[in-house]
This record gives sequence, C-alpha cells and structure tokens, in this order.
Amino acid sequence: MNKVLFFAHLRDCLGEEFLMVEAKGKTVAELKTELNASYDLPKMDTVMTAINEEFAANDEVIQDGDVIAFIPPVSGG
Amino acid sequence: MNKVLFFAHLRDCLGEEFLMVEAKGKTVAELKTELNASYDLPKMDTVMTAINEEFAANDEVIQDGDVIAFIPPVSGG
Amino acid sequence: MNERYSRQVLFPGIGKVGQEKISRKSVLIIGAGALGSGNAEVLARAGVGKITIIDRDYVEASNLQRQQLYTEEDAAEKLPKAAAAEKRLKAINSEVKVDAIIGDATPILLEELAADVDLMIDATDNFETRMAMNDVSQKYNVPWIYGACVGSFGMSFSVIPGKTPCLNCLLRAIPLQGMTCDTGGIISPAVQMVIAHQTAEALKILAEDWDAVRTTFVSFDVWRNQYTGLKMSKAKFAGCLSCGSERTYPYLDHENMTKTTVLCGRDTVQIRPSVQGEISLERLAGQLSSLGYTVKGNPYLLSVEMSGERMVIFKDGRALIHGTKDLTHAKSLYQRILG
Amino acid sequence: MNERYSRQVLFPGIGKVGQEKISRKSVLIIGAGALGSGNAEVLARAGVGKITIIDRDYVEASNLQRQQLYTEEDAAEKLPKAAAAEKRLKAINSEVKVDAIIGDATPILLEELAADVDLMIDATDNFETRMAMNDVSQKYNVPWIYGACVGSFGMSFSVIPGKTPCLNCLLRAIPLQGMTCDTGGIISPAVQMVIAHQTAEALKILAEDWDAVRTTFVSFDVWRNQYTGLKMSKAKFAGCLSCGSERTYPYLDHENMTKTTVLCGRDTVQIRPSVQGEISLERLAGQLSSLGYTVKGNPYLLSVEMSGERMVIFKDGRALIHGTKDLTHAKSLYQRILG
Repeated sequence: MNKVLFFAHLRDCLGEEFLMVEAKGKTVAELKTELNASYDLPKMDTVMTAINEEFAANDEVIQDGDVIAFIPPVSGG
Repeated sequence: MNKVLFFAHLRDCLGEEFLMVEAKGKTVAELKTELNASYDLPKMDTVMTAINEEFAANDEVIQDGDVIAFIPPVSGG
Repeated sequence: MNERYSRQVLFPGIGKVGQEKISRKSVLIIGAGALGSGNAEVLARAGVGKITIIDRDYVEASNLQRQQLYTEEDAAEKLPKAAAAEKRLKAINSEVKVDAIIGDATPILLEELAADVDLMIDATDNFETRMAMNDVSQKYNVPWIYGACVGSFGMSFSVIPGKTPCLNCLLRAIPLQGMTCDTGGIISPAVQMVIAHQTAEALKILAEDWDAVRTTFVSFDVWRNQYTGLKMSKAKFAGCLSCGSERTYPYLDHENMTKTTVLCGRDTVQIRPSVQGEISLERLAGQLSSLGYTVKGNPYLLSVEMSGERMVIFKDGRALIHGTKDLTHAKSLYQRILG
Repeated sequence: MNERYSRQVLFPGIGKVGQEKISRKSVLIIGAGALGSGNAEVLARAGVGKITIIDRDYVEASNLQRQQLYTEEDAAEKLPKAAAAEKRLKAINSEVKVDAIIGDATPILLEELAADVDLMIDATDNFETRMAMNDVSQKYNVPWIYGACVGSFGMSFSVIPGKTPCLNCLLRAIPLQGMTCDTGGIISPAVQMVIAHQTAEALKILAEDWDAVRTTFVSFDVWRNQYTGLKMSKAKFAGCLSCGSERTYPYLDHENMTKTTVLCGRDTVQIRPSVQGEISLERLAGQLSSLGYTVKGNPYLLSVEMSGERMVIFKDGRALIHGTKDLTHAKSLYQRILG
C-alpha cells in the first residue's frame, strides 16, 4: 500500500490530508491519471510529485510502501 | 551507540555538528555532566534536551540508538 | 566596521568579508507586492549595494494587510508600488542605491536588466514571468530564488545555473490555473516565512557562501504546521529546453507569451494565454463568488464584474476585459485571477 | 466585508467570523526590537483591535539592519522605540488602537497589563522578563508565544495555560549566560522566520482556531538549513512552581529579580543578577573583543568600554556600570550582553 499526501489547495479539493492507495508498479503519471478520474482535483500535469521526500518525474515507478506527496506549485506573491 | 546533535552556539563551541557516544543506560543529566567535563561547552543545566525529537527531562534514561539533541534556549529578540 | 551592520558582521556566516561583498552586489526584485516589498526591506536593511525593483501595479487598500513597505497614505494616493517602495527603502537605508521601475516585467526588459545583476528574486504573481525569469537566469548565468505563497501555504527554491535543476525541469509547462492570493486568500505569516527563506538564500549567495545554499525545495503550511524539504538531486531533466544541452529558452520567445490586444474601438482588451488547455470555469466561478465578486456564466464563459471593468473568461483561458484600453493593467487583472 | 482584509477573510482558517474576532482582540507585545517591531507590523496589518507595545530603549543605527518599523531618521533623533513604533503603526493602520509604553517591562507592570489582554507576545531580549511573562501568563490565564533568535538560529513555542507545558517546565531556571544578538550577532532572515511562527500562532489564537495551534517546540537554523519540531507531550513538570499545583509564581517575587542600585555619589549603577552561579569571563571577553569592544580583565573581573560608559563584570554575574545613574538604561546594557 502507499500513502499519498496532498498539499495546499489539493488538500482542500480532496477534503482529506492523505489517501491510502495501491500504487505499486504504477508510474507517477498513471497514478495522477487515476486520481484525476476518481476525485474532483484540478489538472495534475504540472503538480510536483515527491516519493519519500525526493522529487520524482512522471515516469518514475512507485514501489510498495513508498510515500507519495503531491505539491502544487503556487503562484501568489 | 548514540548520535548527539548540537544546535546554535553549542555547535560552534564544539566545532562539530554531532558526536557519536555510548550513552545507553545513562540519564540525560549524566550525559550532560560528561560532556561538560570533556568539551569546552557553556553550562548545560538549562540546555533543553530532546530524545528522538521529543522533549526529555534530566532524569530520563537513554536507550541504545536514541538520537539526542541539545538545544540551548536563546535570548535574543 | 560600520556600526550599522555590526550585528550582521558578528554573524560568522557573513563576517567583515561577507559584508563587504554584500555591499558591492546588485539584486533585481521582480514584483513589489507582498514578497517583493518584504524581500526589498530585508535586503535594503542588510546593506546590499543596489536594488532594482519592478512592478506594474499601484498600492490598493487590500494590499495593506500583508505588503510591508506601504501605508494607508500610499493606498489613498494610489501610488505605483515601485515608487512607494523606493520612497520607504530610501528612508530605511540611504546607502543603498534603489532603482524603481514602474512597468511590466517583460522578457525583453528582464534580459536587459539581468546582464548587470548578481541575483534575481522572484516576487511575481504569475508563472509566465517566472518562466521568463528562469530562462533569463540560464541565459545570463544569474541565480534566482523562486518564492510563492497562497493561503497559509508557501514554497521556495534556489535556482543556481549549472548546479541545480531549474523551474522548467520541475514543471515542464506553465500551470494553467495556479492558485493566486486573489482566489485563495493569503495570510501574512505565510508571506513572512517565504521571505525568510528567500532572504536567507539571498544573503548566502551575495556573501558568496555557496556551500550554505539550500539544495532542497522547501514547502510549508504555517496553519497546518507542516514543513518539508524535498531532495532535488534527481530533478534535473536532461532534455530541459531552459537548462539542458539543447536549450532554446522557450519563454523568451514571443510566440509563447500571453498576447494582449486592444480591440478596435471597443474600450476592451483581449488576452490570449500562452498555454493551450482548458480551465475549470465552475471552480473559478466558485472562487470568485466567495471573494464577493458578481459572477455570471454559462458552460462556455464566465463574466465577472470588477471595480470599473468587466472580465469575460472563456474555457480556453482567453479573456476580454471591457472598460479599459490599458494593456498592462488588463494583463495584471487577468494574472491576479488566473496566475 | 472590509476590502482591506479581503485576502485574509478569503483564507478559510480565518474567514469572516475569524476576522471579526481578531478585530476585537487585544495583544501585548513585550519589546520593540527586531521581534517586537516585526510582530507589531504583522498584527497591525492583520487588523488586531488593540496593540500595547512596551520597550525601554531608543532607536540606534545598529538596530536598522533588522528592526523593521524604524528609519534612519528615527535613529538620528534617538526616538524611543515604543514611540517610533507607534508612529509607523498608525501610518500603516489607523483602525488599530496602539498603546506605546516607554519603560521597563517589570513584573508589576506586566501584571497590570495582562489582566486586560488576550495574548502576550515575547519580543524581549532576556530570560528574566520571559520568566515573569510566563508567571503572569499562568496567573491571569493569558497565552503567550515565546520567540528568540541569535545568529541564524531561532525558536518559538506557544504557551497555553492549562494545555501546554510552560517555559519554567522546560528550563527549570533562568539560563545564566544566554547568547544575545549583541554577543552572537543576528541576521534578519532568522528574525523573519521567528516572526512568521509567532504571528501564525497569534492569528490562530486571536481567531480562536485552537485546534490549529502548534504543539511542538520549533527551532531552526536558516543558514544551516535545519528545521525541527520537538514533541512536548512529556515536557509538563508536575512540580513546576509556575504552572504546577503548588505554584508560587517565583518570578513575580521581588527577591528573584535583578537588583539595580545607584551607588551613592559615584555616577555608577550596581547590578545584581537574580541567579546564583558563575559566568565564564574568558568566553565573554572573547565575544566582546570580537564585537570590537575594548576589554580588559583578570581572573576575577572584566572591564568593558562601551559608548560613554564602562561596565565591570564580576564572576558571579554582578556588574558595575560607571558613567550613568539611569537604572533602566544600566539594566538594558547589562541584559544586552548577559541575556
């Protein structure tokens, strides 16, 4: 299983701080597509992803137990 | 073995970010006394101690593998 | 030793040598809103040699809650932010040379300015300018410090050409509908936290303590008590068009910029975003209504009443701003809402 | 909705209800140095109902590097900090009631003021005042927010009577020789970081979002890129004399305070610290020399030339300040060096 954390407004959209999902073997891009289909999230293309507190590209494959975090780059200043 | 981290000016006094010591079975107060004897540190009485990122009193007993941190309360403002 | 900087010289990371370096450096701050005014104040107090600050807006009442250089009088006089900032910065430190530019931070202007500065600080409110800054940084080998916040959430990352990944490595595209302070709100402690991170990095870079520069991408939420630093060692993208070997600096290309045109005889500006895609009109309508704006819409467009103007936003991000012929003003209104 | 606070009202953690609460609250800020001026500015901009700010010093050139309400003119005029702060705060937000007190934050005064405030913010430079504030907090059931910084290092902790441990639980005694900004230096980003944490907690408390209040003791180093939050669930000390069941509020007792006396006919003030113990004269001499002071000494005492005065410090922490009869000024000089 994998813990998936959401930051900033993603968390507000989801209504939860995190989800538990089975993402083993999937790429980051695949997980994003799945989440977009199941939840009312804004487009995830430009949302940054971290696996175990390290930046992960869209083609990175998720391992069992990995903690995934989605961090939307914000634009306010 | 135990990793002992030093913050703020304690680190400057010590010249190192951390020490590896054998502190298993000792109390926090005993470790402080030992460190005071071996290094040129300011008095450690009012220095706050954390064991594994949790506040620890002077009579707490250190276990093997515990990470100890010494955080001197600073007064500038 | 100048008594004025004595407490900073006493700090071992800076010292006399570092202070001397800081006093000879030139910093470009892009934006004079919350992050811009805060960064400018810290760096002016620290004794940076020259500060260039650029902004296209004027001071409004709703800025005063978090934009630290400005007073009620500045808002009443509707002073341009860059001018109001310059006035206060000079009162704070007359030793610092301040160059205030009232205008739009276009890629052309950024290229001109970047050639002469040691560091750029991101205090803008939109990703288009950030991506241009990112390209300019790579082209002229000038570090820049990303910073942004919305609500209680903020983030910062130092981009050092040749060392770290760049913003285009991380995003690969401009986010189409980023949260802005005008849609998600903002509290001052989140601003202060970003400023603390940006100015710490700035002082390290200006004092040339390169080893101390943060390599993680930091993000935090001051209300939810979260703080994370992401390791970025794997983030550099070889094929990046901004910093890779086949670089084209796409965001300095006129084709990729937001287009603004005055519609002939109609007192209306049309805005075409640089990005292809679809925005969620429903989500936007919800945000704008909760902001207190009067919003009308149908599945194809949204119409928003703003003070004096009306903005019509289409699903593909195109917009018409009725009631103005001022291109810069129209773009500013647009980016405040769509990021 | 007041347009001025619109971006803060839009933030879900505050909203209209929270803003209404904030506007009716009264905050006491103890100290108007770096932390005091920064906290005061953020809270004034946020629209707090009333701010009382107390400070005994005047603005000096060496303050300008990090104390954000003040200008070169304030330093040239040697304005009392509380007065200079009041002037700027009123220009920033005339809706906020500002009460500026030029004087020493004695336990007696703190007790008088605490009865009428909703929150106290620690912006002092010494532990004696902090411990008094901590006792007053428990006695009158008023939360306070500890904040302190030196060099690039800072820390903060929210003390909520009846909920969290108090400062006396954590320290059990006043640290005899704490690092101060006058001995360890200070950089502005560390100040900003503490202010960000203190004001975030302040807004939560004032908006009564108690669940959001941080329960960890946070400390960080902006130069070394460290950030830690210590869990404090085990830190409450049952026998604590400030917050335990057998409480005596020891720091409100005259016996436990620093004693200042003018020595008859000698233009000298004698200071006796509240704490028993021995200070390291050697370490202190090193710090003061690197600060640029002329220091002479022997194993029993240290003599330091300051601007216009000479301070002689003995091993037990007692000091003579030659060249003044002003008790408050003498104590201020003493605490700036010994914390």
